[in-house]
Amino acid sequence: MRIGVVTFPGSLDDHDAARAVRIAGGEAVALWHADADLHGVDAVVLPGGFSYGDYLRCGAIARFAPVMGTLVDAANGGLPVLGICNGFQVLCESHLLPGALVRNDSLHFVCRDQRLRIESTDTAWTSAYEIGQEIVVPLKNGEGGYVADEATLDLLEGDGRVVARYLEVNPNGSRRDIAGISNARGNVVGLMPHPEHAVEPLTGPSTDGLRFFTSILKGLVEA
Amino acid sequence: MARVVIDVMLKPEILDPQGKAVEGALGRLGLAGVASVRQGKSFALELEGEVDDARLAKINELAGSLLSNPVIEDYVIREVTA
Amino acid sequence: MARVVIDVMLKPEILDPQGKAVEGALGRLGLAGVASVRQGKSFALELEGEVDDARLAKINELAGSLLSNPVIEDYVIREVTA
Amino acid sequence: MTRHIDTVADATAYPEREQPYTELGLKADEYARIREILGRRPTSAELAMYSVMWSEHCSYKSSKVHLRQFGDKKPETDALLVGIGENAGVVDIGQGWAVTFKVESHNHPSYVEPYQGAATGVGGIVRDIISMGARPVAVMDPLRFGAADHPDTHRVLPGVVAGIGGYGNCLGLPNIGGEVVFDPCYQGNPLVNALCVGTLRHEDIHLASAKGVGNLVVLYGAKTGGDGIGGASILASETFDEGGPTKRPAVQVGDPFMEKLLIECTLEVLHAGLVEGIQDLGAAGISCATSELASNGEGGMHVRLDSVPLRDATLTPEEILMSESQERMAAVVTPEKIDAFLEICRKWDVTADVIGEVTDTGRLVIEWHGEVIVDVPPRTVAHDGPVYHRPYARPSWQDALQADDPGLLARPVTAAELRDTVLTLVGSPNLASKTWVTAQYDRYVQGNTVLAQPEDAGVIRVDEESGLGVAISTDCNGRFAKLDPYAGAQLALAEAYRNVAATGAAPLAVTNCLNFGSPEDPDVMWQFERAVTGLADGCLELGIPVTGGNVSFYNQTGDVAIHPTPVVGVLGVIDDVARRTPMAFRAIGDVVLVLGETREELAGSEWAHVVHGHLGGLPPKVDLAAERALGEVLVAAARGSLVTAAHDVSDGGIAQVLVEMALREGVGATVRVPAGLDPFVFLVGESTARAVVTADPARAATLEALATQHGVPVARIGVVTGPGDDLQVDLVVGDSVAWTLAELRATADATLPALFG
Ligand SMILES: Nc1ncnc2c1ncn2[C@@H]1O[C@H](COP(=O)(O)OP(=O)(O)O)[C@@H](O)[C@H]1O
Ligand SMILES: [Mg+2]
Repeated sequence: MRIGVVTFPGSLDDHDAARAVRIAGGEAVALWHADADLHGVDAVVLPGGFSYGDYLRCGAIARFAPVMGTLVDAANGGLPVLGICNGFQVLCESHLLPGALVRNDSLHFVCRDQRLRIESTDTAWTSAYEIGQEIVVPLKNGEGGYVADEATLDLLEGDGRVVARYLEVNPNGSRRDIAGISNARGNVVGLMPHPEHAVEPLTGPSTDGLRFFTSILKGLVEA
Repeated sequence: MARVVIDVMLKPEILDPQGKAVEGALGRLGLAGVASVRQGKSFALELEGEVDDARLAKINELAGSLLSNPVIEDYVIREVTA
Repeated sequence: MARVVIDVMLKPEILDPQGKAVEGALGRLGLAGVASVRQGKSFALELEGEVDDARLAKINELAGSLLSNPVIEDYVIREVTA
Repeated sequence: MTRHIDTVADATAYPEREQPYTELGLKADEYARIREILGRRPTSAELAMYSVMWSEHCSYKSSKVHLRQFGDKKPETDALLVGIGENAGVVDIGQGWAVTFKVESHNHPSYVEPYQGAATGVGGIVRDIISMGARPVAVMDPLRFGAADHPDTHRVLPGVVAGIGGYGNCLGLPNIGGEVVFDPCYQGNPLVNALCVGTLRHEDIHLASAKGVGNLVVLYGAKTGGDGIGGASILASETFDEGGPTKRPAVQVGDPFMEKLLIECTLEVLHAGLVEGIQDLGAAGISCATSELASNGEGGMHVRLDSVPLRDATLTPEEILMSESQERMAAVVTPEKIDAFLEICRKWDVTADVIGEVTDTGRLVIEWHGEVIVDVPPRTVAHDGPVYHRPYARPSWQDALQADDPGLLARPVTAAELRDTVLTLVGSPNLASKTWVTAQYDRYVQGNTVLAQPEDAGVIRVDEESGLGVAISTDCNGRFAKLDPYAGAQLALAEAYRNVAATGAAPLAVTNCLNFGSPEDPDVMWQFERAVTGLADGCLELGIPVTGGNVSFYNQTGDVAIHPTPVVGVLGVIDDVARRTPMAFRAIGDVVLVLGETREELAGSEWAHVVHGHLGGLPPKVDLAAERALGEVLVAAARGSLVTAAHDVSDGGIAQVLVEMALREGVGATVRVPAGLDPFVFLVGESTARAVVTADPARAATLEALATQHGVPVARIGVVTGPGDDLQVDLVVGDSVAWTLAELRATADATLPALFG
């Protein structure tokens, strides 16, 4: 299974995402922002980082990269896409996911080991978890507060599209403690915390993040 | 050289933690009676040539897509000077 | 309710990486002839009561210390409305 | 209006024009020497170059004579691939891998504009690392501020922390450690030091030299603006007809996104084999880069300064030469490879321009629109600057300070008082949890962080296959250095060494950042000389060479200097990071042991500082042989899996160590004070060469045998009880103190958030 990992200027966690794909048993394929071709990958990860320095708004400039034009069409056609942190911001800016991510309510960048509850296993990226499973993965963001209007939030809740929720501490002021959401079809998932930093016991607080990557590989094999 | 200034503000219903922080600080530093503070962004563009209707339309389009995120922000073009 | 709007901009000689990033993006998205973009901040204050001279002096003081860092930024009070 | 450019021809034709050398910081004899070197007066562009390159900051004119000791007393070692004198030293860590690391100060800019000052400090040190051909893999930030509750600290600290985080996080460099120290002596002079470490294969080492006549000099990265060139405006005002200095910012603004592109672009051109020599642009900008490259290479260079891309078209040539605009690099490239080089720059959207070529004329010649404005022997600019033998003498107050022993200070007597004293220390700003700071730093990015703050040292995996890794710690106790600068420098070294060993890594090399007051004050110069000598002697005794460093003078307000603060960074190697030793109590039933000897040593301690505001006496005894033996035990124990946790003893003593080991994972312990030791001295004394470790009961005897074999005193002092249990200390039979982990955590966690929000 070939999982593409996009590098934008300023992407930082692209190598980590590729490593997580490999540890899960997949083949990581590097995709370049300026190349509109997805090179036949079976799924795509938009990694964390500060694309274009995040100078305007996180993800605002990356959204217009050539690769995104192709990716938006492919995602609308069902291609599995996982956006982590900056990748989540790019997905919202691209309108593949509703809502937006705003400055943390603390006004500080925050890096912490975050407890989450998996709220939906009906997505391409969470099928290997159990509903209600609690996991600990790193979280690191300056603009990670998830906002959307009440109707959108109700819709997300009602349709089971809240994928993960913060437990114990809401680190950034996200509405309804939302840490991740999916599109209606479940192929596109955006997540503020970083599962790719929790795939090896030596370098992460746990290996709880690995199942995001085994989920997609299992799903692709079964499909 | 033409000049265009665009202001971008968070929509009123979106929480503005930076504005809130400034509000608190202004009060502590002795400015009484501050009811609210909202922090916004502005973009001052220097453009070669004229800003005709077509160009203004393009600027409006980009102000509403690139410079602001309509989900959370509003924009106004505050100034257009030749 | 009075309203005061303060604009804060980086001094012209100071590097503005944010403005530069926007400049590049505007060009790529089809707005030709952009010579430069500077990004600034604005603060819209809602104040109870009147803005008399004493209060305006205080606002000026805080605009030049809290809201901006005079080493790298300039500010202007763009609007004062009763 | 057009401005008259002062050319070499003018300098010859009008030899007696007055020049503002004093305003530029040059002494009359220095100016005279420049005239002698050139055989004429310098042009204003030449004067600009000499003045910045001969400044204290760039020339080390006051420190050079003392820093030589690091070379003269260098221990025998095979590990040093590149030594002092390059942008950063390079150390062999085995398996074909090397690391380069260095610490630098950005103290003064960070006081003026905390966010940008700190941010550009990180940016500068990172460029030193990439210019060696290494990929930066981590940063650290030793910081010192005035009193924690002083209003100005409230201005400076949050900005500095946000700036370090803002820049480092955006670059994708994990922050794996540092220091946060408060002391009123730093009130007007906060210290912002930044360390970066990079990794490379042996064959990828690159040096700053312009080799190969006809090769091209490329400037790439950000455009040049008017940043940090206060001095140049003086020149401009002297030569401008309308008079009045132009206002230029002394503050530089960083663009971490540009720096990230610069890292990727630089590593790509290096790995593609397109570069003959490379140099970062930091202090003194183009003046430094061109003169150093030329001086280290064929000896000559021809530069067309008008080819430098500008952010501000009104800059004068003097200003361009002096500009400290960030995020710029210079490379020497052969004509055959220039297209490939520029192509990679385009890929990364990095501006790149050929500004000159290498010559063998022995002259650095710089043209401005066809006129020669600089024609100098580059060595005289870059390397043969002035050297001062500044007077130094033991301060008149030093004896009185050392005589003021803390022996008479009131100590806690009852168990209840001792309990309170420990809580007071746990919540004091220097010992309290630094999470408020470190949570603003990304410690996970790159996925190779094995240990990070609050562990003793940061540990980074270098090779994913073999598990080869490095550990780094930076330390300095300025109070100790004030009491005795020679011992203080060695104590800083010993502490960093011990921290690295505690994680299981074998110490290998040293960097330093020497923060002092004014070198023109003989008291300060004495402190400096003593500290350098102490550090050089200490490194020789420990067998680890100094690979580079930085000097920051003039950290003083009026006549009052900061405590001498020689920050020392030690780097160690660990063959397999899976064997690293973390600091947390973990397994129920593990034996708690203390390694090393406890003496009554309270001078300069955190207790004397916090409880009595006292500083006097002699610092703890330095025993580098004991440090070395302890280090060997800790490293062997990690390799042999004999310890389950280790934590070095320093500020706050053993009480603080036990608290930190318990709070790390929320696991308690019961400990008793060894017979014959005063409980207070045992708990808060700061004797060196000690560590607390835990061991599986089945392996504790082996560990004890190992320690004894190395001559390291070892004592069993207790047992790990379990998650959520108290931390209990039995003082004497029948009398104990206990703290719940909840109260310890609340006390430790509350302090910084309460101060900084
Ligand atoms: N305290 C010190 N100890 C050892 N070497 C030092 C010290 N201070 C400076 N050096 C060395 O002197 C050289 C020049 O230092 P510096 O000007 O900081 O380098 P750069 O030009 O790369 O910024 C470097 O090799 C540096 O490591
Ligand atoms: Mg350098």
